[in-house]
Amino acid sequence: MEKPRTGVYICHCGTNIAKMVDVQAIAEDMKDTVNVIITRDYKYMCSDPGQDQIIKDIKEFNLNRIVVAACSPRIHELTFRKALQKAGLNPYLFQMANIREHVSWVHTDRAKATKKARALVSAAINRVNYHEPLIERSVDINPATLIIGGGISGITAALEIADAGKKIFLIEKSHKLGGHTAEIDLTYPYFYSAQQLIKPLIERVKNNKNIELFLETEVKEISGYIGNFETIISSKNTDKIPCLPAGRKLTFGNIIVAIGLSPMDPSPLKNYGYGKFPDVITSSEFENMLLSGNIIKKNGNIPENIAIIHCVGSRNNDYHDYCSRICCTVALKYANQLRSALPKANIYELYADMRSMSKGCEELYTETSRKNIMFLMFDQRNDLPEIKKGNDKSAPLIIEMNEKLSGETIEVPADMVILMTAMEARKSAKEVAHSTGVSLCGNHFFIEKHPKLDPVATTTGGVYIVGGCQSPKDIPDSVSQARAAAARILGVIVRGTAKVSATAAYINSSLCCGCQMCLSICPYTAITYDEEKKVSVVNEVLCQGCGTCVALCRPKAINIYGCSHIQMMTELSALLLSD
Amino acid sequence: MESIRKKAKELLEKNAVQVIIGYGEGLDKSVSAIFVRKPENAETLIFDDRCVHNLAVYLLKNEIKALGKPCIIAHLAALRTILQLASEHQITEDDVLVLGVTHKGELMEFAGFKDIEKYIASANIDISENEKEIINKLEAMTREERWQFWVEHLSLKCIKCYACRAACPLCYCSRCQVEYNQPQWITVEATPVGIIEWHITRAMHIAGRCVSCGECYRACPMNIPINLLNYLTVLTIKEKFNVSAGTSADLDSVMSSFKSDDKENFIKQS
Amino acid sequence: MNIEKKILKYSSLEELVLKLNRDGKQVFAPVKKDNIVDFAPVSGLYEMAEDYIVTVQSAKFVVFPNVETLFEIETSKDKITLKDKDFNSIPEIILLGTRPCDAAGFNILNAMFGGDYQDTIYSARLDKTTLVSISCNKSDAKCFCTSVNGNPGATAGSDILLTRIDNNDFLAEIVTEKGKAIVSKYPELFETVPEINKDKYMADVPVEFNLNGISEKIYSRFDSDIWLEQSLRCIGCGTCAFICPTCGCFDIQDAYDGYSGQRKRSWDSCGFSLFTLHASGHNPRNVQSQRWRQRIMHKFVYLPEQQNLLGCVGCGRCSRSCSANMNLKELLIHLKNVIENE
Amino acid sequence: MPDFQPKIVAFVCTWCTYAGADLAGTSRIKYEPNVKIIRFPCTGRIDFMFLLKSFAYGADGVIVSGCHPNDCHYTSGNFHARRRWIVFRELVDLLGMDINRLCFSWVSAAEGAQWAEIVNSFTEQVRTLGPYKEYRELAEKDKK
Repeated sequence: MEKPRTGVYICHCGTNIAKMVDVQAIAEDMKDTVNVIITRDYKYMCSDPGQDQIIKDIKEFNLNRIVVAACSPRIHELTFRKALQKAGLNPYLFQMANIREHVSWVHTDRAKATKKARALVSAAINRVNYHEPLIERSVDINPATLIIGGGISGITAALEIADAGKKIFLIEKSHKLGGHTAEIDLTYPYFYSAQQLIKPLIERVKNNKNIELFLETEVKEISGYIGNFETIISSKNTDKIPCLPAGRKLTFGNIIVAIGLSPMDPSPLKNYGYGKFPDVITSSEFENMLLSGNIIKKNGNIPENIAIIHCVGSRNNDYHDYCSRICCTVALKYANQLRSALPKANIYELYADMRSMSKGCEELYTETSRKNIMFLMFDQRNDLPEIKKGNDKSAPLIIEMNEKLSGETIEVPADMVILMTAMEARKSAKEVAHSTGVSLCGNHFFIEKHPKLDPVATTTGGVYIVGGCQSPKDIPDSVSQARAAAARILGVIVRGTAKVSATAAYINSSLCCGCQMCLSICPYTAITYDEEKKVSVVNEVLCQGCGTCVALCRPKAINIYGCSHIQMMTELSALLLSD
Repeated sequence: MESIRKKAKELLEKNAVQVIIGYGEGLDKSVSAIFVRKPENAETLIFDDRCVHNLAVYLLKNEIKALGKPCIIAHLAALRTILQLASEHQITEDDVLVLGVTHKGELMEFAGFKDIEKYIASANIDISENEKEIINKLEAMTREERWQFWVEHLSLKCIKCYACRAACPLCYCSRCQVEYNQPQWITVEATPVGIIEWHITRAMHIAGRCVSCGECYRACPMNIPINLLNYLTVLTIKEKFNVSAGTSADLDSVMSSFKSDDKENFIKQS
Repeated sequence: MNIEKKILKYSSLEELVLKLNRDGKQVFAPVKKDNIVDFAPVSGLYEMAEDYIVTVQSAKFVVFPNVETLFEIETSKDKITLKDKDFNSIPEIILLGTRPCDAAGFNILNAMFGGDYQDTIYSARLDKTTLVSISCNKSDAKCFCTSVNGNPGATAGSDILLTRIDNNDFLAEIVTEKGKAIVSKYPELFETVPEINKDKYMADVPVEFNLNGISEKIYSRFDSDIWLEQSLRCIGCGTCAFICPTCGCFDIQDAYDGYSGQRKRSWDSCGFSLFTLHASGHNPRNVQSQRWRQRIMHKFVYLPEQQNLLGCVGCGRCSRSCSANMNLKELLIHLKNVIENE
Repeated sequence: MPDFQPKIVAFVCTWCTYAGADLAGTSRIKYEPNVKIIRFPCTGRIDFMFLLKSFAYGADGVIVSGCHPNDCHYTSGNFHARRRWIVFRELVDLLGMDINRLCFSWVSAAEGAQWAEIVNSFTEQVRTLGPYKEYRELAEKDKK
């Protein structure tokens, strides 16, 4: 192997890194490290000029190793690898040091932060000496796609891909398609009928020969990897799917998770008395009323004083920290629908902050506020309204609240209260996450690969997340994600192959003692035993590069590209010995 | 003893096996492993209290394999070694004829490995009370005392002759990790920390596989109780995972298997 | 050769140990610890083991330590700095209680390290080492010095040879200049005596075989089955070579952590399968019988041919420590018998 | 030793704890600067030798962290790692190594705050223990 000639680039990230880490000093210090040819610091390494500088230097100084100290490699490793590739260098002759997420953003002492950053950079420089050119492996793509969830997101993605002529397996847990969209009346902000939106889509799904639909079906275990997944599905109700008595094996190349979300049960919020007062209802229950065309109280009478309470369980530290995003605008929609249906009724919107932000929604807010609706503001963090039993017949419920704008304690009379409940992750999210190998965030929504740059992909190749299972969102956002994921998948299908990580285990057969423990430890059955040569063999396509066999192997016959023994030991020793 | 000789003679005469791996008299009341290839030499086989060595170490030696099919005189620890080696795909039932021998010298014939498993299931395979006591004593020391104990016994004494490795029937790797030099994980030579790293490595590599035959300790010219490290892993693995090595030819290796509810009390989580 | 003889009273030997320590010498003597007797630094004679045949390890460590740093390196960008061995760091050592066989072993090592190539570190260590041996009044069945040209009272290799005589006193034979230097430095401790015949204080080590003149015959059995037959039970550990007073084979290892490092020499053993493994994967001594043959040939054929020295001093350490009971005396007798009966 | 800044190295898997540490960063949670991370694909990849070598190279403490049980990106790497740690920890404890200098944890990609908490509490713990002199001194002798 030719002698390493390393270029080291320290990123300021504007002031994100530079304000806490002395980037110039590190760039200067690293000049003295063995094999380092050039070091530079620069405002934004990931910008075009930043990347161009690397490319230029590679050519000018004949560099064959690059170290970039910047943000997390989970964000820009790929960016820089591509830059290396552009310069004609193998993209794996590269190592990143994370001095933003792991240093400048989390530390407060500039000297200590700089010292830590220096050690991380030094470790990367030493380690990269042992990097080897790796060839990314490509796998063939099975053109079929599995979609889990038959709501608006799943349906949209299914149609998008099926219309392009590719096979879809659409799995729906319930007995019907349409999800939440099929359960609502009108949509905001333009009051289109949801039914008129969803029904034709459902018809198209049913009639599309490329879509195989499985109702009342759940996915348990999925095995395989991008391009080559498989699962066995079975249904509780075999009548619906005659082909499925004992389970059926499906094979597919990509997965879209579109399991949506659920409205929260507001019973635990005792101050709202849900379950105690019959006319305190949830937004979903009210939506059903709208759909049936009958806005009536439990006693059959028409309500006269209607209060809509926002943020029930959302933005509440005891329940869900996050904003459920759609409820404010849905509440405005309700006010409008109520005003049309009951022109004389008193309508109250009890809100914490009005967050009606999608296209056309602020306009809806403005318009609604002209329709004789009473907007009352409460303090969501410290002082929630409380519903009590009233004495008046026309106001059997009294909502006690401290109105924030006026500063007064008031009592709002009501005979119907609609709770805008939080949207939360499905109970089944954990199970689906496990079977698809995708991580969940703390509140059990699925984690996207990158929050800004790759919001529908996941860290597991071939698995995409769309719609409400990623975070609460409305129909247009769900549809956008669905179509985005579909486009991603179609792109992969058209290519026919996908690149998979070059990180794979390999076996030095002269060291292998044939104990075959690696066979049993491999979660992908990627290792087999060659009876003739008496050694284990790795199937590099099946291997996902976890490295568990590598650490197990006693004679160190197994090593792994991209995370080899010598690379990790060098990184470790430099990390500890350099400071 | 007579039954062993008779059986050995018969096996050699029938050519059912080509070599008997057994015990014989050495000089000065010592015992040596002997390799009997002629029926008339079966008379040299002995078995008594002195015959403690685990002869299974010879099963994987190429020069012994070259002699033909062996019959091995195996005491309890050797029987367990044989099953463990089988579970690690190093030997098969066809490779070796096993003649078990109880501590009283009674001969046991087995129909196959399954039969050996039955015998082992009925035998006491616990670590001896004596050794358990030493481990308990060590555990009762303060941490600093334990460290001192091992620095004295390992760092200051071990000469890295690797007799422990050579004597261990489960150290069969053709190339040991200590001889791997990209990177050089452990110093080949006897350096103070290198010695400790070596013995931890060996104990980790033997973990879940050690049948506590004690051969490593017997082989150590410096009398270092290295077997204690291995015995601790035996006890830990029995206690935490309820597995004992060398009890089945189909045993899942402890360190390459798991249970999703394996118990521990030290991993932090919220 | 006229060897000067003195009497060293037990109390004088006690004092000698104290004085040597006080004068900055390191005194190593057999010490019993954890059931084994091995050389260790002693500050007083009371620490020395009373009852031992030989130590587990030989005394070669003073001139040929298990691990020897040959030189150190430090690296910085574009620069490698070498630091030679600091000979001043080598301590002056008095080895007390070596046996005549141990002392004889030094002559063989000297031939290896001081032959065609003079090993400077070895020589520096040897220069600073004085052997105050004690002849054997006891032996065991593993001993066979008399069969390999030695005897329990041989002076060869020692600087001073002590023999325990009556009243716990020692007869001191002052063999070399280094020995004389000790006597002249501490003259008050050494008393002159009339002629004493030390033979009656010697252990009885019968001559059981004699290999003189048969090295050619051994060599002619190079392809014999005897090596396989003898070594079947050998498990290929390195113990025999590590504890042998005359085994001088070593390995060279470089230790480097990215910043600094050392080149080290450490004991190796021809019994290890990797000893002769080539980088190509080829191993000229691929099986244990070939390695066993090498061990015997080296000591009993090659060294006699090259250096006119028998490579074994008959201390019996290898036989005592071998877990596979490879008894060298037994195997040499067997070898001789096979050769002579053919 | 109030000014003692322990050297701590953390071996973490890229999918959970590394991402969790990234999240701590994006959330701007402040924590002690003593812990330096080395990224592995999976806790299953983490050879026990890395832990030992850390001490030889002068670490005062070692953190090993990965995905919670059942959340392993590779389905079972963390379960195998757990077995390895159980045995390793018992073993080095018998040897008299200081297991209070070893911290094992499960930290998910969503647990940025928990990561900061682990770093802070373990740094404090090791700071109280002081430098791991006895091991380092022995390691220094290796170089002689």
